[in-house]
Amino acid sequence: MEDTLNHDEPGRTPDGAPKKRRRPSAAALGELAPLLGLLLISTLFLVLTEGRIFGPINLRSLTNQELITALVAAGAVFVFGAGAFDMSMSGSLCLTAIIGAKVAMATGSIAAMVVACVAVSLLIGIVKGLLAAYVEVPFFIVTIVIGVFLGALGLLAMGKETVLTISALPRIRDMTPINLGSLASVFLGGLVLFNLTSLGKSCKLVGGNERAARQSGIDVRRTKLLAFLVSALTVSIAAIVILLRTKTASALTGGTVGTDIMVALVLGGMPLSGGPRSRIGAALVGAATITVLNSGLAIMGAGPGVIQGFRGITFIAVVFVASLSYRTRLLPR
Amino acid sequence: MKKAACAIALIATVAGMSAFGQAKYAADGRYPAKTIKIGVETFDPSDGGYMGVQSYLKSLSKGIFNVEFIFSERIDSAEQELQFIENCAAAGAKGIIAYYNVSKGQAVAKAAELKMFYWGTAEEKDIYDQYKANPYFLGSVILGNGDHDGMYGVTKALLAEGKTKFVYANGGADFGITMFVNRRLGFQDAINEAKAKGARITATEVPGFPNEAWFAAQGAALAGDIDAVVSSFGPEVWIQPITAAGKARAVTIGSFGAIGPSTVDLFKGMYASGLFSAIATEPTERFGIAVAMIVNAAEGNAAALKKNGEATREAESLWVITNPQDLAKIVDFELGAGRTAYSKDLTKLVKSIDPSAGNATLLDLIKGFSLETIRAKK
Amino acid sequence: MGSRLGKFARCLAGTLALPALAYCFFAVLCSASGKAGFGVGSDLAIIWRNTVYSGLISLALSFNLTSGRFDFSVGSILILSVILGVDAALALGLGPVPMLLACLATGAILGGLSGLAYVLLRLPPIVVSIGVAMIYEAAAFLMNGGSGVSVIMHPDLPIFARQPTITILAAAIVALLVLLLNFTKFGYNTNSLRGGQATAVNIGIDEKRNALACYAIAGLLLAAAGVISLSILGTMAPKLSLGSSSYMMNAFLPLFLGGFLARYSDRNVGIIAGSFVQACIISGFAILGLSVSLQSVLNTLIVLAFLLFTSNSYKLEEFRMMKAKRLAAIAAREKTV
Amino acid sequence: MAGSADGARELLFAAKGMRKSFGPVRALYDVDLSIYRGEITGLIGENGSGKSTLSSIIAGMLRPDSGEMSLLGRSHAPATMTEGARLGVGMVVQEMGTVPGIGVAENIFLGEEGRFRRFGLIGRKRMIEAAREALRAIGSDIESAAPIDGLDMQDRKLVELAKVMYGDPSLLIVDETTTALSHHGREMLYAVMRRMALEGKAVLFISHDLPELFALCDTLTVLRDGEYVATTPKDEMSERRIKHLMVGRQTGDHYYRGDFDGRFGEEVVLRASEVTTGTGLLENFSLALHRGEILGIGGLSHCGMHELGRALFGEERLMTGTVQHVATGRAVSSPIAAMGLGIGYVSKNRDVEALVLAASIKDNIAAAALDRIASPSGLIWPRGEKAYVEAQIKALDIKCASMHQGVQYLSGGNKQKVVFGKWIGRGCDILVLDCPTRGIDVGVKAAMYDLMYRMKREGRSIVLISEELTELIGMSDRLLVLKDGHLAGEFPRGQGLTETAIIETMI
Repeated sequence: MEDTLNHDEPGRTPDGAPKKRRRPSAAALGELAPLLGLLLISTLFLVLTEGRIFGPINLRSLTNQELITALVAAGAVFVFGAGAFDMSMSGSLCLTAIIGAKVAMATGSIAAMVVACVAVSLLIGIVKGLLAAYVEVPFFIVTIVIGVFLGALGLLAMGKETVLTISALPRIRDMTPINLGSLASVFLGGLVLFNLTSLGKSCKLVGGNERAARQSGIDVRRTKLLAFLVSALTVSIAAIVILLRTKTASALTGGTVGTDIMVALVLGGMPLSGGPRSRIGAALVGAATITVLNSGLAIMGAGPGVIQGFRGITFIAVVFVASLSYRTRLLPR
Repeated sequence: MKKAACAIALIATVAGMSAFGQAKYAADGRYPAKTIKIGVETFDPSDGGYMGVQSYLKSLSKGIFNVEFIFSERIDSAEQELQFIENCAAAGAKGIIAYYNVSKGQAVAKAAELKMFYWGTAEEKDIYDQYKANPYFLGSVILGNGDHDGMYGVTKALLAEGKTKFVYANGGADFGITMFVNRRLGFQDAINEAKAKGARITATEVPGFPNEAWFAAQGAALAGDIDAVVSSFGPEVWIQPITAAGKARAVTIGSFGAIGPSTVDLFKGMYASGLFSAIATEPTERFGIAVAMIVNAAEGNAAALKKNGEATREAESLWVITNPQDLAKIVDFELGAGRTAYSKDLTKLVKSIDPSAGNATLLDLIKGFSLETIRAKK
Repeated sequence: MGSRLGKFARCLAGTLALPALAYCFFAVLCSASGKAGFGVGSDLAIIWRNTVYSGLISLALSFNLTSGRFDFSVGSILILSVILGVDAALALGLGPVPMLLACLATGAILGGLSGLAYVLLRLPPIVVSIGVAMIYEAAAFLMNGGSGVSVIMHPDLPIFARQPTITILAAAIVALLVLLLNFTKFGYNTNSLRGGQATAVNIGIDEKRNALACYAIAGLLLAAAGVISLSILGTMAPKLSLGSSSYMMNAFLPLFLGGFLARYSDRNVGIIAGSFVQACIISGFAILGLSVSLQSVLNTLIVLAFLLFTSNSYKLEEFRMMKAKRLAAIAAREKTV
Repeated sequence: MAGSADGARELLFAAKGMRKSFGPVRALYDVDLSIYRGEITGLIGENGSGKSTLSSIIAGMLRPDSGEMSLLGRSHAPATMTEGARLGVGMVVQEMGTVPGIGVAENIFLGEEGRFRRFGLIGRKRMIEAAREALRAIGSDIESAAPIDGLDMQDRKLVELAKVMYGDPSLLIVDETTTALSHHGREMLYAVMRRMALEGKAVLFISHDLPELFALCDTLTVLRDGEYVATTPKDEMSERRIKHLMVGRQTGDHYYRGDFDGRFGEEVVLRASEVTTGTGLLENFSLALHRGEILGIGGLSHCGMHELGRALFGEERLMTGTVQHVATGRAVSSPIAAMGLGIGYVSKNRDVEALVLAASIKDNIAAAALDRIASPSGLIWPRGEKAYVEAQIKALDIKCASMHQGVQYLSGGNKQKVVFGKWIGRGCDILVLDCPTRGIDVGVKAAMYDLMYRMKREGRSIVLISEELTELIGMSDRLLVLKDGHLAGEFPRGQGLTETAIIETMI
């Protein structure tokens, strides 16, 4: 039985999926589906909101709204790309913002706030990275639990305060330079780091097949740890932007960013199991799609229930199209 | 100097708009002819009190004002609040009614920047002082410190009934939500006042919102020797447990609550079964005033209602209902014939409809929904 | 007969050891810190009520999570099935038990639909369930204009939180599950699909039908938990923005404890025992008066510690085996030299 | 042994003109096979001779390209193994076929639990009882109520045998199962096979172990390179004759090295001393690899040679002993350390351990050289990466649409070239190859052998682990044979070296 069965010729691929030559159109559809999704939704709401969604006022606010999800999602591409599943982004962002706000209120200096945000976020990133890389544990469930843990720590850090307002910071008249600056720097940095450095390539390979990556001389543990540090960096940038823009932090900061980035990455066409098909662009396209969707629905004034129902249906539709190119015989787990 | 110059310029443009301000009604008799969009911001769309406001505003938009509301989804963080305001601007809204505010002055500044009239958060003195001159800040009708006074009034009513052993459901106080922290302060002030007068009062807290831990805390509290429950987020989740614990007569409930179609017969039933002592409820009519003020401001006549050019900051106390009679009167005012009459009066605030509209009209309307006025009605 | 009795006694002891330990630990801790009332009289009733409530949610999770399928729509099914079921019951003037059956049927249908979406779209369960949760939450909110459902005016309906009905309900459901998992083809298929998905499918086991059944059973269990919550509070309010996923938070510890205790009896009984442990922890914290944030910090640490223990316990065995091999090799070397 | 006295042998199963090929590789070509009632028919042949393909077709695991089969007089073409079993053909294979996480009884009745249903409920007790019976039937005392995970490899194989026997097959196929069994287990299997014959049924027995075959089989059929060679009756069976039939290589295709000059450098480049691995049977094993040497390692598949390969690359946890890179004196402790010392490794199960299937050819080849192709600034510019990969594609003549094509869509041969490209690109001077040419078409095999020879002449060293004796004899300067984790024999390269001599030590 030894040689014939292990043939890789036409017949069975290792995971039992019937291997059919992938028609180029299916591959192309898979790659372009996210952009198609974004285009579709943009035109849909262009019509429904009689062009108001892309009017001068709203265009700038669209970038504001997309920013936080895009920043955190960009860092998450490294973590999900390396095959680790992180559901604790809300908790991480919340704790980072609270500590940053406390430091800003105590010292009144933006520099101190920035340092505090980066330090706390990197610390959280290291803890998660070590757990993912060195400890044998169902990491998926652990991140949910860690998310709750970090949120609770944030609450404890708040103490009696309910909302921290940083009056010391000067009111920044126009946030756009900061928004665009941070968005551009994170994405350019992300593109270079993910596509042109050994870290990025290692993330994709580890996500694709961890054993094969280890046998190609890639330090799997170091890759996972670094992926979490990059993600922590973008979380700290997001926290800083939030504090600069709103001057407030509370136990509810970062509210739904945990699920928003997952929705964004999936709408951006990135498989949540990671691997070579991970793209930094998925974070940008996905965040844009979800923002246009939310903004469009809000502008139509459809009321909270209808908005969320519509978002659920659109989400499943776009995800189905994005994953058309990857069908397995066994139900995915 | 710079501030004053830009204020004058704004008033000029706004005044210019009102040059042709004679009253124009839409086909169906609602005012004004062109639909005005108003954004309504809340922290939790399924909150009982907010749903009462929502149904009141919808009734206004059917009969009286040609307005369309953009109701927000759940808003946790300052980020989401600013995003909602930006979306309303994009939708062409003329005004924002803030049922909830987390980013304090940022929200007012953002609305003004996007040329929308902001109604709300005047109770926070520092924000009010900072923006009272801004033409886009309409201020608000404040219920004093509504949250604090509501719980304070309810606890006082229970103390007056001789209650001494309290359980307090603090809702979101431990989660740092300002509204619930103020409500807890109101409760504690009333209790401490009674203790200062020598009364022996015990008070245990049930933290958070219903989940397994809450069931345990509620059960432990109800098992103890208690005679009163004060809830900061609605009485519904206490009625069944108290009856189940066999303490229907012994323990009475004081709570925040919303007078609405789905809760009226519930409250009447509770009074009948001796379960209820006091309900603190925020009159939804102040949001009717808000709609009228925004419609008026959208036509450039905001200044007419202002006292020496400053945004409105009038206080009126919220309703603390302590007996079935008051409840019946309030219900008639809130839901029955009283509502249609009051809604009609609101149009007096719109200068184009009633040229004599002024600060006095505003004060009369505010007085119009005070508990004393309602009680005085037959 | 002797050995079977002995075996039964050993299994019983194994299952009850951990719960008894947790109960005594908190009883001692509470009385030591001067807070009376833990685990006696009404507090015991509360502990048992929470045990059944969290246990049912954990049982629902166990049918999918153990086969690698994470389900976000757990909370939203719980809420929507009760709202729809009770609305129907009130409209038709049904009694408590028909209401319960209406809710259970609705829950099974909603769970089945969620499973159908997973099977037809063939997407990873976590992704599909986010979409399904959003839709179910929105539907629950849009029913009755967002005010959810209330049975306060119908005191005859919410009878499922008090003794003996809660115990009967729990016993019936656990018995049904034990039966399903250990004595039906569905049960055997579920276990074989979990362990060897490829081998089982090759043998001809229909994975799609099995997945659908798991989702439907999970939906039914969630509806049962929902009815208990309704019976405790008298109302069921909708939640939005995936707020319903908070219902899952207390289900992980019972699930993992259940997996650990399954060796003494069966996974379902193990989960109920695990849920009793958690209920003791929750009541203990409540009586000790810990703040909400401190409680969630401690709860998460307990779950993390247990996860670390279970997923690394095989290493001890492996270490022992390796050591034996090393000694054998060295011994072999001495012999040849 | 129960051939009826008067020679009237009744035909139970017949196969005529069986053909099967996997892409360019021809596995079966016009093979006929007849199996008679009451007889144990032996089947033997080298790796790649097609014996497993034939047995899989009969059992229903594979579909033939062409050819007719008949069983018990009826035409036989099972689509799946379940259908094959229903038609009366049971098969026990080498790989693990049991499902973890459930019990022994559940494994035996996997998919057929309905058999024990009484008024809707499946009686577990009755199933356990029936399972105990099935196990008794094959002479095993394994506890049928126990969980399967508690059993070692051997007992799990016996559970599989019990499952097949419970189906009461009229034809039992045993495909190299004995290698997974210890002596006690084998005795049980032999007893079952003998009883099948006594009961007038039949057994098709595939094995490498000649003494075993001689003891049990009534006839022994030999296959070579997918073609039928001969069938020898019991009395004519001798090792010499069978081995000759197995090997009788026409002198035609000698795509191995032409020379017989087995010399290599004096300097030792890699040394393993007293190595015992965590998994597998390898114990206290030592070897020295010299510069410019092709060191062949042969043996049956469970002899520990695969664990040795991983140990030499630092991917196997060592219980005792060390693997040392002699020139630097450093220990080969991990794949990263090994690669730093210029060691490359081609794993046996290529799609699981050597390639990231979802990634492109470029990503896979560049994966092993991320440090090499990075510019001084640490960035990997596409230009440099493409040039590096292009060189490998050209050097190894990888047939592909473009370097961005996904590896999963390449043929087996081209995939193996990509794996080689990973290590050749890095310029490794020590290469550990584990069954590098398995399941690869002849053309690519020739290119691989040519490459190995060229590397030897360039002074690089190669460890060639293989289950194909002809390949080992054809390519290695020195050949070590392993048996049950220990060295069983050493053969220098030489004209006179024949497979028969090697098989002697291997089995």
